[in-house]
Amino acid sequence: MKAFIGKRAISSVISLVGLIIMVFFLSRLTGDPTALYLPLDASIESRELFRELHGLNDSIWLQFWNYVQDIARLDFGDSIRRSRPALEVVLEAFPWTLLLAFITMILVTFFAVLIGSLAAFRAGGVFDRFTSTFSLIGSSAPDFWVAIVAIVIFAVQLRWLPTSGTGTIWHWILPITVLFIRPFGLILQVVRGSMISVLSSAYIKTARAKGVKTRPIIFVHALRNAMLPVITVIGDQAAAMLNGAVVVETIFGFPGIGKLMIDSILQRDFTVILAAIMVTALAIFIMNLLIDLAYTLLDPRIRY
Amino acid sequence: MPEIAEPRPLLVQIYRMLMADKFALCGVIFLIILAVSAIFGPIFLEDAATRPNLRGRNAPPLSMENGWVNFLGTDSVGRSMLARILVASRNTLQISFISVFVALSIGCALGLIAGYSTPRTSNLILRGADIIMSFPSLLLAVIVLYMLEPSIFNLVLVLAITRVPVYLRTTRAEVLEVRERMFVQAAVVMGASKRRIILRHILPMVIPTLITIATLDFAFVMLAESSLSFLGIGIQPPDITWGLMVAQGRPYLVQAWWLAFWPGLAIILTTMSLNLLSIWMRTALDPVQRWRLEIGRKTND
Amino acid sequence: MTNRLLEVNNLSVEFHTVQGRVHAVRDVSFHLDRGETLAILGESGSGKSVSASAIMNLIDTPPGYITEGSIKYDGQNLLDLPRDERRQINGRKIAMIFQDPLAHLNPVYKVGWQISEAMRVHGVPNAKADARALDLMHRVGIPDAEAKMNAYPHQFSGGQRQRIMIAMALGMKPDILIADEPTTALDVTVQAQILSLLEELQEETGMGLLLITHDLGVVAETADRVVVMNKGEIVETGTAASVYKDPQNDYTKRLIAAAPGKAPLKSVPDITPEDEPLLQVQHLSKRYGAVEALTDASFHVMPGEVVAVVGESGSGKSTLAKTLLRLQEPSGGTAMYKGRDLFSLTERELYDMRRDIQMVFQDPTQSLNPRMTIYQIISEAWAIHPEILPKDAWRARVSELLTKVGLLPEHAHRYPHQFSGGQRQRIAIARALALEPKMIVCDEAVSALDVSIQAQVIALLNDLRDTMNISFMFIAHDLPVVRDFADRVIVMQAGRIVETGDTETIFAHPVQTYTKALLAASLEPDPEVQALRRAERKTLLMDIQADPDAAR
Amino acid sequence: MRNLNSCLIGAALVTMTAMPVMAQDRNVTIVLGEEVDVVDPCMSSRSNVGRVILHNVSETLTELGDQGDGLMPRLATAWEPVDEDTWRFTLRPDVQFSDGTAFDAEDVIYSIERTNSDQIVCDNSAKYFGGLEVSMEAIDDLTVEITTSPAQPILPLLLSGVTVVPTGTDASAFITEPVGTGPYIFSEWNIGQNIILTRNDNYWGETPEVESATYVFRSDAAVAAAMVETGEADIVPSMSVLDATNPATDFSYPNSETFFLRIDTDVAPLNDRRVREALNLAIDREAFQGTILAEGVIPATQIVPPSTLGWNPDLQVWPYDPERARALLEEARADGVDVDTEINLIGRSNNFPNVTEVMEVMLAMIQDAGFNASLRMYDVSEWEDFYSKPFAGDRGPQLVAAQHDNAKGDPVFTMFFKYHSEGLQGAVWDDRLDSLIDQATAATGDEREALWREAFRVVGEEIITDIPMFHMVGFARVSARINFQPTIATNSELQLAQITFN
Repeated sequence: MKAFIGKRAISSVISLVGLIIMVFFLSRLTGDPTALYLPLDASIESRELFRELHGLNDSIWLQFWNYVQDIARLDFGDSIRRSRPALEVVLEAFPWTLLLAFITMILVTFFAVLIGSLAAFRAGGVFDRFTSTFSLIGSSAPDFWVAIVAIVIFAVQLRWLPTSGTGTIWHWILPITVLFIRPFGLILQVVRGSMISVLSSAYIKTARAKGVKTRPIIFVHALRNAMLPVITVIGDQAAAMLNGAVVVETIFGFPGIGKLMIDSILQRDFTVILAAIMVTALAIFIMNLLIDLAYTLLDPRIRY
Repeated sequence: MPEIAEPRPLLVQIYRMLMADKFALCGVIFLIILAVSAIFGPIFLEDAATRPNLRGRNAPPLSMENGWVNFLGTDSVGRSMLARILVASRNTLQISFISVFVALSIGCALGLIAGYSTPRTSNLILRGADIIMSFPSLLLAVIVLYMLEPSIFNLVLVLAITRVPVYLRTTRAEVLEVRERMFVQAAVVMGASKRRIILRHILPMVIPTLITIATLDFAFVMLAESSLSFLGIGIQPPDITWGLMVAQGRPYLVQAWWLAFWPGLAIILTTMSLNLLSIWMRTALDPVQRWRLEIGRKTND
Repeated sequence: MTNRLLEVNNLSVEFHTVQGRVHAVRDVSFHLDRGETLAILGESGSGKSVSASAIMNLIDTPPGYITEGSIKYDGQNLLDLPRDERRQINGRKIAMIFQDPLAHLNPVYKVGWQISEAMRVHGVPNAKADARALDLMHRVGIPDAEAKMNAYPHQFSGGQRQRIMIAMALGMKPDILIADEPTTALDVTVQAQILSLLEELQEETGMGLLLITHDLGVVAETADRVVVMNKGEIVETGTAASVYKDPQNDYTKRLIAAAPGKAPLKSVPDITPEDEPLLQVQHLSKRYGAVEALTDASFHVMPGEVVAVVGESGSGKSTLAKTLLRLQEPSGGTAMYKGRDLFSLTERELYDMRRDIQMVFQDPTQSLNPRMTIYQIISEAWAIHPEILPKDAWRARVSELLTKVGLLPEHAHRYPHQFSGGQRQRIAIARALALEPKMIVCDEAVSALDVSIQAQVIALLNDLRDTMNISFMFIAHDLPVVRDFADRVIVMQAGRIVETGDTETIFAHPVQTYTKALLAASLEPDPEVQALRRAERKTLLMDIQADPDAAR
Repeated sequence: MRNLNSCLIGAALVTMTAMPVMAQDRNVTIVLGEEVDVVDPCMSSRSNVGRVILHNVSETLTELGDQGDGLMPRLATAWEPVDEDTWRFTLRPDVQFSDGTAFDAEDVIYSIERTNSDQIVCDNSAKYFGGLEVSMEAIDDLTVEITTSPAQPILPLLLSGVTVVPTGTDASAFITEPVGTGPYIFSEWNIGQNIILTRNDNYWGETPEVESATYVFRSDAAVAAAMVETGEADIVPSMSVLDATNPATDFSYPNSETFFLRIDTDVAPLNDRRVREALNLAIDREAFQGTILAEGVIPATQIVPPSTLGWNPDLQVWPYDPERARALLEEARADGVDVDTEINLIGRSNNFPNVTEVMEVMLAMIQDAGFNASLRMYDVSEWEDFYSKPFAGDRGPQLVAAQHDNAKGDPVFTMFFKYHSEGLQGAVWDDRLDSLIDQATAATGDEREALWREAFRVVGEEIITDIPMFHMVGFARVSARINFQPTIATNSELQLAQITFN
């Protein structure tokens, strides 16, 4: 297991280095941020001063070399826009997204597994068709659209929930609900498919021959086996969410990393972009490790 | 010695199997209508779709008062929603179809290579996929769309690149499984080349799974494109896509819901049609399952 | 309580498929008494397993429906009971074990947990259930049972898994044990052990044993009475001995006739010693990491000769086949074929060699590409080796080959799943023949087939050998089949060749203990003969247990 | 991890502010459209920073009145020119910073130096001191003299944008806890979530009614507007016309922006005056009003609002006359002008609500008049490439849509940047115009006004360098429980002291 983690860490570091090189050079291609930071009528001199101050006049190779040296010292540089350490900016935003993604994925997993299992048990039945259709509709509706409609209904018309923002537990409900829909539809389908094939396997027949009741057959005997393909998808979805629940964070005014990243991209705040990517990539790496760990916990046949 | 008969023509087979699955048939009919409007819509409706009429703006839908063209209402500058949806179907379908197709082709090709070559090559390809997966797709979109132009081609490029890893990983996983199957070994024993094994034996087993993913990806790509428009970096007017229409209609949700509703509905219906079609296709492509569709044929005969 | 445990009367089961109604079981009646062993004998599709499933309420509705009849246990008609009461009978009063215990044990739970669960679901407190599970593990002969309680199914051997299944079934001391092909996938020696374990347990508990099997040998070994089923109907009933000796029904007669291993032993084949061997293998070995799967194997195959390789699972016989066909690379040794070493061929030479040496795999369902038609499967040989046949002749040649293996040319546009197991294996043989090979390696090519089909396929292979002078390397674990077909036999154990000789010598005068044990463990279809052999076997098995080296 | 903690704690304290009900409290919540990610007073010309800091936390020497009452005293009580290039300011006595230190002349000098420091990039520096050499001298504690080179006749006006910080404020980085002399103290900043100001009890002026103000950030205007509707917030200083649906709470105010299309006078066929006139005649400006733009927008004749010095009242709004436009185009064609070259309209996405629709309609109008035209919308940084020099050599005829903001009352920067040959965003190269601008920049009084007026005539009538469209309006939503009148200043500041409760 240790050797496995080591091997995974090495391959992740390779990916991360590749990622940094790509992001560094590609983001430099998106243009000079000077114009974005100074008023439109700023003079040529003050533009020059700005470039000098942020090292934008150096050759791109020198910039890269400086950056690599800084990174080696774990110094991600200062945000151009905020004049504060980029890492600090990122670490302020990241916990929000982490928590948002975590809660959402817990709920998604729970409901998708529950409903998907029940749908699979009576595959082709009314409940199955109903959930399939609705999950498909839900997951093909644009999320910003759903978000606004939800606000109009639940916050403005019914006044049950606050429109947006942070502060209380009520503020989390709408964003989580909107984020919930798409991964739920997807994971539901995977659970259903996986469950259908597991329920037809031989050991389920054994359990029935033993006299095991229906509920434990589904949730004890079948589910653990059916979870293997499911957790892969859960991992992918959680990773996608960590990389940015941009739309939801934007609409609900959530100070998460997705919004930070899109803002930084639009503002060409390179240091923040790079720091954010490093942090999320690290988080995704850890999450993938956890997924692998979950595999070994679920299935004793898998050993690393 | 009795001669072996020629098999039935492919198109006839497809037609009969489609008739057996009414859900899939509905999906196909919808998609055909869509394809026709994508091809001919812009020719006939370009004007109605782009000509503003500020005096007839935000006309409500489901009324024939403003002529059949405006049956679905008009948008914020008085253009027919119906015409716009039909005209936009060309760009939308073009973007999603090409993106998905390109992603599928590249991902599948790389996945086959990764699954059937040396661990070294395989690792290299997988690391590349990792990079793409942890590369925020928005950043990629911004880079490509700024560096180059925010054109349809570049949008396709972005959407395709971000979807490649999905196909790559699926294909590779399937290849690893299929290559151990007995019939592949049987082909090796007969002296089949790697190329033949990959193309004739492994690929046909992988394709149905990929097609299922692809149909779902269609929706994903349409929505991603919409989100890019929402964030202001997607397709730019005067080009129109459903995604852009939804994004543009969003501020009017309260006063004129139809601006965002119809294009959203178009996306949902297309997704569902494709989904039904993919379920049908999975069955039709699998000789073991195909009888389910051929039975219907017998009762019809 | 009377002696009668179970009474099945006029049972009929239908399956509603899209193709219409299929009568899987029609008007079947039988009964089982306390302490009795009843065998239901039949081939695949005979309805024997469906009957058992009906007793256990394991038929999925839809598509399956019990249309008629009654299943009486303890005076009650099970079919009239509410679902939950029915469930409570399962495992407590009537238990069942299955073929392929690996698939029937839940792979992600510890075996101890699975055994005790069978009691917990019927209200036994946890601690008591765990204690009894441990006892049962001991009883069924799992060594180091305390530790093995916490092991998972994949960590056991096939025989041990079946023992665990049995332990699980016996938890509540059921009145009836239904065993559905309990030994089919097991090695012969393990099969013998499992069957005697069942017998012992039956004596201990007095339960009724309902044994479902396709194997006349198993019937001969264990059954008091036998019910023969064919196409969903019972065709014959009687004591095991009387049915074998004096079958009334045609189907039963055919079945008994098809049982292998009854023909007189072949005399020494008429191969002149001065002939050059077709294949000369020397010091072949194959390691997987630290495991030596094949050690220093040397043998030869003459043109037109049938060489059988026998051994139990793990003996290295499949490794031998795969290595010879270059599906994996050897760790050492040579294999001279036509003056060339098979293991040092260039790509191009290997390609040419593929024409000459072909293989027929164990499971035709797996070895035929399900997405290709029969025509495509067979003609692929010529697509790969275009020099054999011009494209315009493919059609004619495919119909010729299909006819040769006993199929119809109009089948060419069907897919593999539309054929039965035996037909699929014929297709696989036709595919091998398409390349006009000099030698065919059959890896357990008939093991998965029903007895009557097995006989037909063997007959086909015999015919090919005679008419086309093809050599066969025939890998099998089933000794009676080998006895009928092979010229020479190679016995393998733990990666080594332990004995070689012509068929007559090996069967009549085995030298090695291992060979003797193998022969002793194989079951005879004749109950009387089998009864004699049983005594013989017991002494031998004791010998082997005393000498662990010989028993690996 | 501070944030994680705070949101967890927040989650725990469900009942605290679950459903904000504003009863008799004197607190207000203000929704800003973009996250305030810096709070340094020297960044206060950024509108969102200004709405928090300017005149609430930090004050300036002078203040531009929003009711047309000119420049008013704030931290300076009086100012006068000493000579051609030097101004003397008399400072308000008995003023304290919120950290307790007294305000004096050194603080003013320090603040201006800090603003111009090359260690930090202050927006205010580039905006107000670009191209100026500044030297300062404290005559006594409450008197300061500022000398500029070249002379800056409108220096007191410029200083209305320069915030004063205490001496010793970190000059090498943006500060995160600004200290000022204003009526409010910067008391809390939960990054990404909110900023809280509380009333400064030691303020030198009148004590305002509002006790504390919470600023939150919502980039979605519809959500922001909904927050006032549900009582979660009190003021949305800037929102979309689309969401301004309730006349009781939604007020429009001139936001000092002027929307126009700049014509590139250097490239054929736009180098022909008739073509430029035809473009102006092709636009039906009335059609926009009250449809996709607000009712209150004012058709523009020049790119500064009428309150600006030198605004030319003689210029007329171009009439909608497609016939005449077509005729002019034909005339030009007859003279050999290549009028069929495709003209590119270049818009900036998200410039203002509905900009896309406006551009699409304008495109259709221009096409109707017989032009061959196309439209492209670009993100701001890319749009900048078209808007600012250096221009691409092979750019083709372009109409670049832009908004221009001049609330300062003097067009000096406008004229130089937009119309001077050397101006960064100028697409007109005319010697006479250049010299007019140079003269006006140096002039004062009536002469200055007359010269600017002439320059606007040249630009708008003689050369026709733009398609002036509208003086725009912004919308603010104000909760019924408070009294706040948005004005042109609301675009850059939001003085809490002006808020009263109903």
